[in-house]
Amino acid sequence: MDNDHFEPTIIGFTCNWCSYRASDLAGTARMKYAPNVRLIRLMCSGRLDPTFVLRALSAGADGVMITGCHPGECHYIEQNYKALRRYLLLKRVLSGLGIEPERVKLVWASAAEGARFASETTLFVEEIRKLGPLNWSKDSDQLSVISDQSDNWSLITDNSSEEVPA
Amino acid sequence: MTERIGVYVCHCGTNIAGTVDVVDVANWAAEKLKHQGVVIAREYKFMCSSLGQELIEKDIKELGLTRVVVAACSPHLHEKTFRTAAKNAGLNPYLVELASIREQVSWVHSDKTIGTAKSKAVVSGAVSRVIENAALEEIKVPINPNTLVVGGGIAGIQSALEIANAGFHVYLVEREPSIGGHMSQFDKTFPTLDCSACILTPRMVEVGTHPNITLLTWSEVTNVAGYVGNFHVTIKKKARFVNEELCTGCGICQEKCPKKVIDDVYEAGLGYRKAVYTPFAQAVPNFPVMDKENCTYFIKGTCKACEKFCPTNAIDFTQQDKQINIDVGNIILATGYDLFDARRVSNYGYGRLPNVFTSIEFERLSNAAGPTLGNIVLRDGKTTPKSVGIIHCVGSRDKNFNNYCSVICCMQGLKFAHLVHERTGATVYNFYIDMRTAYKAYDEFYQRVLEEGTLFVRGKVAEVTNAARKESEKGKLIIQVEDTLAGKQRRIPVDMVILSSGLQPRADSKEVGKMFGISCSMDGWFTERHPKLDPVATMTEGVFIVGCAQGPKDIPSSVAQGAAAAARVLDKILQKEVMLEPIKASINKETCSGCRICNGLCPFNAIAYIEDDKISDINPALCQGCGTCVAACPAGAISGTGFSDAQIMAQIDGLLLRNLIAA
Amino acid sequence: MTQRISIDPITRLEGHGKIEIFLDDQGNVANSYFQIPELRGFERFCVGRPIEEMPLLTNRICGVCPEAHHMAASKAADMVYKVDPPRTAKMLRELLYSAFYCTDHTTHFYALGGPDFVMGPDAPVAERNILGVIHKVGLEIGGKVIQMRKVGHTVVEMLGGRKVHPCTSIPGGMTKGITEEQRKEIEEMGRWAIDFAQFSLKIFDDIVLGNKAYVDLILGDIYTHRTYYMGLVDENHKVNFYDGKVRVVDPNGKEFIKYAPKEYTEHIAEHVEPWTYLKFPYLKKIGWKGFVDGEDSGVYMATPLSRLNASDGMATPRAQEEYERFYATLGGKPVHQRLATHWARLVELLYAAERWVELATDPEITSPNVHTKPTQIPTEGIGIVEAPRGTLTHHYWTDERGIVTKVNLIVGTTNNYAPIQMSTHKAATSLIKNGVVNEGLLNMVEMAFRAYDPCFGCATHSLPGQMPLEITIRDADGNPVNILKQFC
Amino acid sequence: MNPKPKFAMYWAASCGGCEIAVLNTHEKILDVDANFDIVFWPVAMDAKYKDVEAMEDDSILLTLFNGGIRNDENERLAKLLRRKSKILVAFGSCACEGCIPGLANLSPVGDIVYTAFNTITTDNPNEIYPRTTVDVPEGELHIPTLSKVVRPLEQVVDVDYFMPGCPPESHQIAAVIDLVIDVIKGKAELPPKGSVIGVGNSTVCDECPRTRNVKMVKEFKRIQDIAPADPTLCILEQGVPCNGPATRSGCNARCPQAGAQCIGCYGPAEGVIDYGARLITAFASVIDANTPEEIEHILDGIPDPTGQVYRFNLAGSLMKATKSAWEKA
Repeated sequence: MDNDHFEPTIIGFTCNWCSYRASDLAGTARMKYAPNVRLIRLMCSGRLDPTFVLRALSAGADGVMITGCHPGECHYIEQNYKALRRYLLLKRVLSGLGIEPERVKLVWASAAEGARFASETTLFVEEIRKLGPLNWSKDSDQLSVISDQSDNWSLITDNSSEEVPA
Repeated sequence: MTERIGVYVCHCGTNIAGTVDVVDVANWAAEKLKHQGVVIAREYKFMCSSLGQELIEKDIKELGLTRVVVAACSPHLHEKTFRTAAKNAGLNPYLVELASIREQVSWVHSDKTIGTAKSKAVVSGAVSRVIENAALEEIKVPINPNTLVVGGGIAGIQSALEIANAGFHVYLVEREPSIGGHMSQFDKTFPTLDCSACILTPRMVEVGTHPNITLLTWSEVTNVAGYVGNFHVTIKKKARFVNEELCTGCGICQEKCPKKVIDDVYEAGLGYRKAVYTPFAQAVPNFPVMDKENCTYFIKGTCKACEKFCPTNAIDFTQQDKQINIDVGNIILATGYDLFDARRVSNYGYGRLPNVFTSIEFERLSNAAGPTLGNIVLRDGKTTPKSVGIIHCVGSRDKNFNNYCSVICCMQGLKFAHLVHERTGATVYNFYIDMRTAYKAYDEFYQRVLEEGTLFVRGKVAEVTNAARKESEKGKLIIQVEDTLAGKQRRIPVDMVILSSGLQPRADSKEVGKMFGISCSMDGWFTERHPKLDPVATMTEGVFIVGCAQGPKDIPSSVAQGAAAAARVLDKILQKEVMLEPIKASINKETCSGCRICNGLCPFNAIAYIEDDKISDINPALCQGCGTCVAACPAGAISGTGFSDAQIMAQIDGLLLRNLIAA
Repeated sequence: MTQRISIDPITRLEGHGKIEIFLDDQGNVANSYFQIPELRGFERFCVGRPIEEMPLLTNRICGVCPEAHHMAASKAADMVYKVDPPRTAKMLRELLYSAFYCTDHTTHFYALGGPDFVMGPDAPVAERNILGVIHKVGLEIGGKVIQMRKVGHTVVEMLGGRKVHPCTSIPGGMTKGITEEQRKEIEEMGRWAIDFAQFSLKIFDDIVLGNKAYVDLILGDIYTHRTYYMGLVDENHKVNFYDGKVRVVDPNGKEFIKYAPKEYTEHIAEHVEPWTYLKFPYLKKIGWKGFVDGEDSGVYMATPLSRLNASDGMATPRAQEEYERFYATLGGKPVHQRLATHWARLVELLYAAERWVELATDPEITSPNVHTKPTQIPTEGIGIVEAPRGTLTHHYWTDERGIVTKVNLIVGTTNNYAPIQMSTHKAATSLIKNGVVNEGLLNMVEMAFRAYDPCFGCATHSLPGQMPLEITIRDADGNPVNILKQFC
Repeated sequence: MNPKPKFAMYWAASCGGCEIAVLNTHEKILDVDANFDIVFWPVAMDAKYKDVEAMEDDSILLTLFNGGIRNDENERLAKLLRRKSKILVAFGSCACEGCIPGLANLSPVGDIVYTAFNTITTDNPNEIYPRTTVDVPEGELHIPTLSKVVRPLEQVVDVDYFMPGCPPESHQIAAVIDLVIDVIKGKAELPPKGSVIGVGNSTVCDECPRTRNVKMVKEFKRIQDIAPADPTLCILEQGVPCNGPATRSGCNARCPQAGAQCIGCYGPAEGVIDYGARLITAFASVIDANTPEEIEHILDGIPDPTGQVYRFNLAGSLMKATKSAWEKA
């Protein structure tokens, strides 16, 4: 598909105290930004369980945006650091699964940074648009039709000869 | 059982309806989410209006709704409104979800098709989620009526008196030998120029004598346990070596003490005190303290002059630090600020050029009770300056030091200008970046100083030097500055330079914050619960912040905050018990393996490891509901109410419209 | 019009290997194919994993002989780090391995090979299994067999941490040592194992060698192939399972080559056929000449029999005696009759038990010095051990962090793929004449087959355990006219 | 007396370790033999596929199915045995979550075939690869089709119970056998459908005798860096990523007790949706650093993060396989 006409679907996780308020602020200030992100409010970025990200990606999202308070400004003192540690390891695991780590992004945004929230969102949507669709659910949904696999098989041998590593 | 869900889509006038086809959204929900249990989906002009709320209450009663989704504005605005409505109709308030299609959709997108489509997804997410919501009850905690105030500056004094006067007990803890804080060092206060001591002393005395106030000076809080309503606080009362029961504060010991010590704290290094001393005449309490490091007896083992002459045998060289444990229901932190160390701006020469003074030094110089009895003179102690330069924003609004504005420096600078002019008639220059004289009667004071003939140069001073270039500069301090109004470089020779240095957080604010379970901004000031709507409360229930601990401010604002926090505390005390949000984490004892990975994660010390059972456990009263441990438990043994895995996973599926595929 | 016969494990529909026999117009065998229909791809997905995980991951190639993979991979990992484990660590590994050998050979002889002899080749199929054996001779043997497997696995668990898929062998040695108490226990069990091994040889004497019919069966031409024989030997050319050099003797028993593990690529190559997922190893120096035996064919065998053929004897006294008796009875080295493998297996069983006690009584076995910390930059390593079913080779290349970048595995049974194909082919051709299919076909093929104790769990790291066998004979239209089945 | 209930055990793409584990219950085998009519068990006895097909549906009381679904034939037999069995147990890690062979899902199946037939010792100048249908002079030969990805049993058929472990510990197998026998005799009830059986209800740490403290890791290490490990202290606290905290209990913490880290063969704990995610947060939680640079530096100590957290569970995880495995083929 031509990526310019591809509209990414993105799940966004926000912290109740900063980034969610930032998005409220962006709203109150009528700032316009890309409509592709659908938000989920958590109490803290520290609540972000990697399972949520994996679920989103495997269920059809093309990208996931995680937002939290700036380092040192966590409303729960230091939990955003724990989110950061998790996020960095999660990215490594994702790239091991062949998923561009850029599909998951951590953005710090304080309650006052409505503009930043809006611009970061738009920016991220463009980054995902460039990466193209992930299509995970489509692929993993159709698995067990035996005849398919037989067809695939002929492909496999063909592919494999093309895939001679230089 | 399958839920019976009602979906209510709000027009919010045209706020939402302008960019979202609310009718379409409602119909879509009624049809496409039927299989999930949506039995009714309505749209209405203003859901938050009493009529809108009645609509919901009516449906709950008549249609037997078990869940409610309101697609309207941000939950931060009306979540409470609709939850209360549900409650009135007999539905547990936590079975209501808000889908924000205003802040999240209509206000930030322009295309109606897109807006409508996204709204459907948001509603679908909320419906999937609300099915997983659990009925929750708020948690009641009894309140201990005693209060701890930390810091005896003007803000802390204000809080303490307000609460004590209302008839409740207060423990006021002060690190220094006396209460009074920075204000007690000042001579005059802007803009009214009334004598600082004259207005402060009565308040200090009132504290010292108040039956409802236990005053603990020369003391520090060392540990805080417990939670709102039930804090257990440990305080270290440092040895004074003076028996407070016996001491009358007559002062003979200070008179007789042979050891003179430079007073770096109160006199800012300009004056002397004895080894046994009260920091200043009006000190409260007026018992002296013995300075162990400098006392001849402690050093040499002989002297005891004070002991010999003390008429009441109050001197006690054997005294030890004491640990005091108290229980309080609320805590007010009024720990104040540190003065910016002017030495750091080396090009201003403080510490190198004798006649460069800091603001606090000048406060002592100008103070009638100060080392010079109020005579404004150069370091030599006699020469009166003929020309004085006052530099604003020292260490403030400067990338190299502090980005923030210290708020008080402009008015302080003006005050200094006035005092110099009044007492010496010298020529005064004020060097400023911007003149900030907000608040009542401040700008009038600015005008007055202008009229007094003080010269104002707009520009950030580049350098203060004693390297004379011409005869007229010899023996003077030359101030190198770009006059941004005249647009030219100036070299202005003066006899004395005063640095109006800024305020900064206490050096130990991070540790103190951690001890009380509250956070600091990147600058190091304590973070309030909400910058506008909740400025004195913190994220930790029952812990409040007032005065400069929360950020730079002047005396009136500090006093106002002191009173405000007192009001908040009294409100809690009078309620006798507080309601805590039931958003909490809990550990399943069956599945917890005791791996202890969660133990290091809770900054509120809510998680404890139980050695006997080899498992971890969470104290719900300490838990603040951030959910970090829930996300972290490798065994999936920790669950969180309000934001459970099931709720969030369902919302993800809903937002991605997986719930439709399932149908 | 060609007639096709599928000799097909009932596992045809399970994907566990099958034999296709084509007859020409005269109804004689035109050709036969033994196919392995699965592949799990360890060579691919071990890439990217840390080298220290190879002993853990490659365990899962085969649950029948995970210990073999555990050892081969650890030895390769040692070499990757150029680290030499302490003597005690090596002894602990070999001790674990010897105990495993006892259980594995026991399982095969009693559960798989034994039934033919104990129950008699003509016993009803359903009874020709371990339970049948126990039912017949009762717990007298059954109990002993179970006991042997028990003590063997107890030692494996003590040293390896787990009964199946051990976890204690790591680059540089072992994760832990043993206490004196454990040592005593192990020694005791070892002594019991020696008695058991001798008891088993006694049974073989009584039931097999005592019965002319069986002896003729063993010596029958149908089970004879003159191939090369491969086995791991120590510096004295005695059989060794854990360490040493690979020695290959020609069909006349003359040493053909002897190489150190790191030289294996100069001597072994693998032939590919498009109709099977398994490769056919052969001797490089001679080359691939197809499925034929003799000196001019690169086909070799790697089994208990070949190990005895390739060595000059056993390193322990009792086993040495049995070794000599073995060749005395069967007319000198090398022995080409595949069925003799069962006997050779028992000789190895005795050696393993003796070695077990030897190691358990070494004064250094309880030393706490069980690991040498790797300090060198990891690069490349090869580890070879003798798996019960053939010489096992693991070869890894890693980056400087010790992450595997390339893998090569030549696994026990694979060595015997060509011989098995040949044996089945031979059985078929000799028993199918002019379209007449001899009823004995199944039995013959089955026994030829089982002598190799083929473990295709190892083979392409795909097929587990032994293979039940079914022969379907179809007419020209492919309709089954006869189905014969047997567990093998 | 009425006939003994029928028992079957089958392996798909597995290593045979599950069978050995069952044999390792030693005398228990005789109980099985005494209480069941063993109708189908390739490793231990003559197995008649046709008879299985001929059986009435649901006529086998208990089938232990081990091995993952690697090709179309595995899948067909899974479906057949599901039809014939009243109780179908996903037995062992392969059937439960894909196990080590599931790591094949890290690459396209084509790469797997390609790699296997281009090793250093493979003599393959003409780029020959196995094909499902091959013409030989005498006729046509067939071998099964490898599927795109390895799948646990549950992704192919409905599963009644799950018994994890690589292999399941023999004492757990014995316990389950006893239970089933008691059920037959009416002395016990079956657990609810979908239960994980033969396991503990917590994770490996619960059974691990090592002492544990609040964990703060400045540097991750590898087992050969610390061996022999302090025998009394938590392995993770010694710096080695141990999967114990997230791995289902039931094995008596075998590997940690043997001085090695848990590698996770018992799979996720009760109710856990994605095993890897649990380990990601477990390891991240013990990292003692706050700046991205420091954290990344510490994470470099886990050289194969994806393999580390999905070693046994990839095929059963939310993502199931790598992107390329879906796209190619």
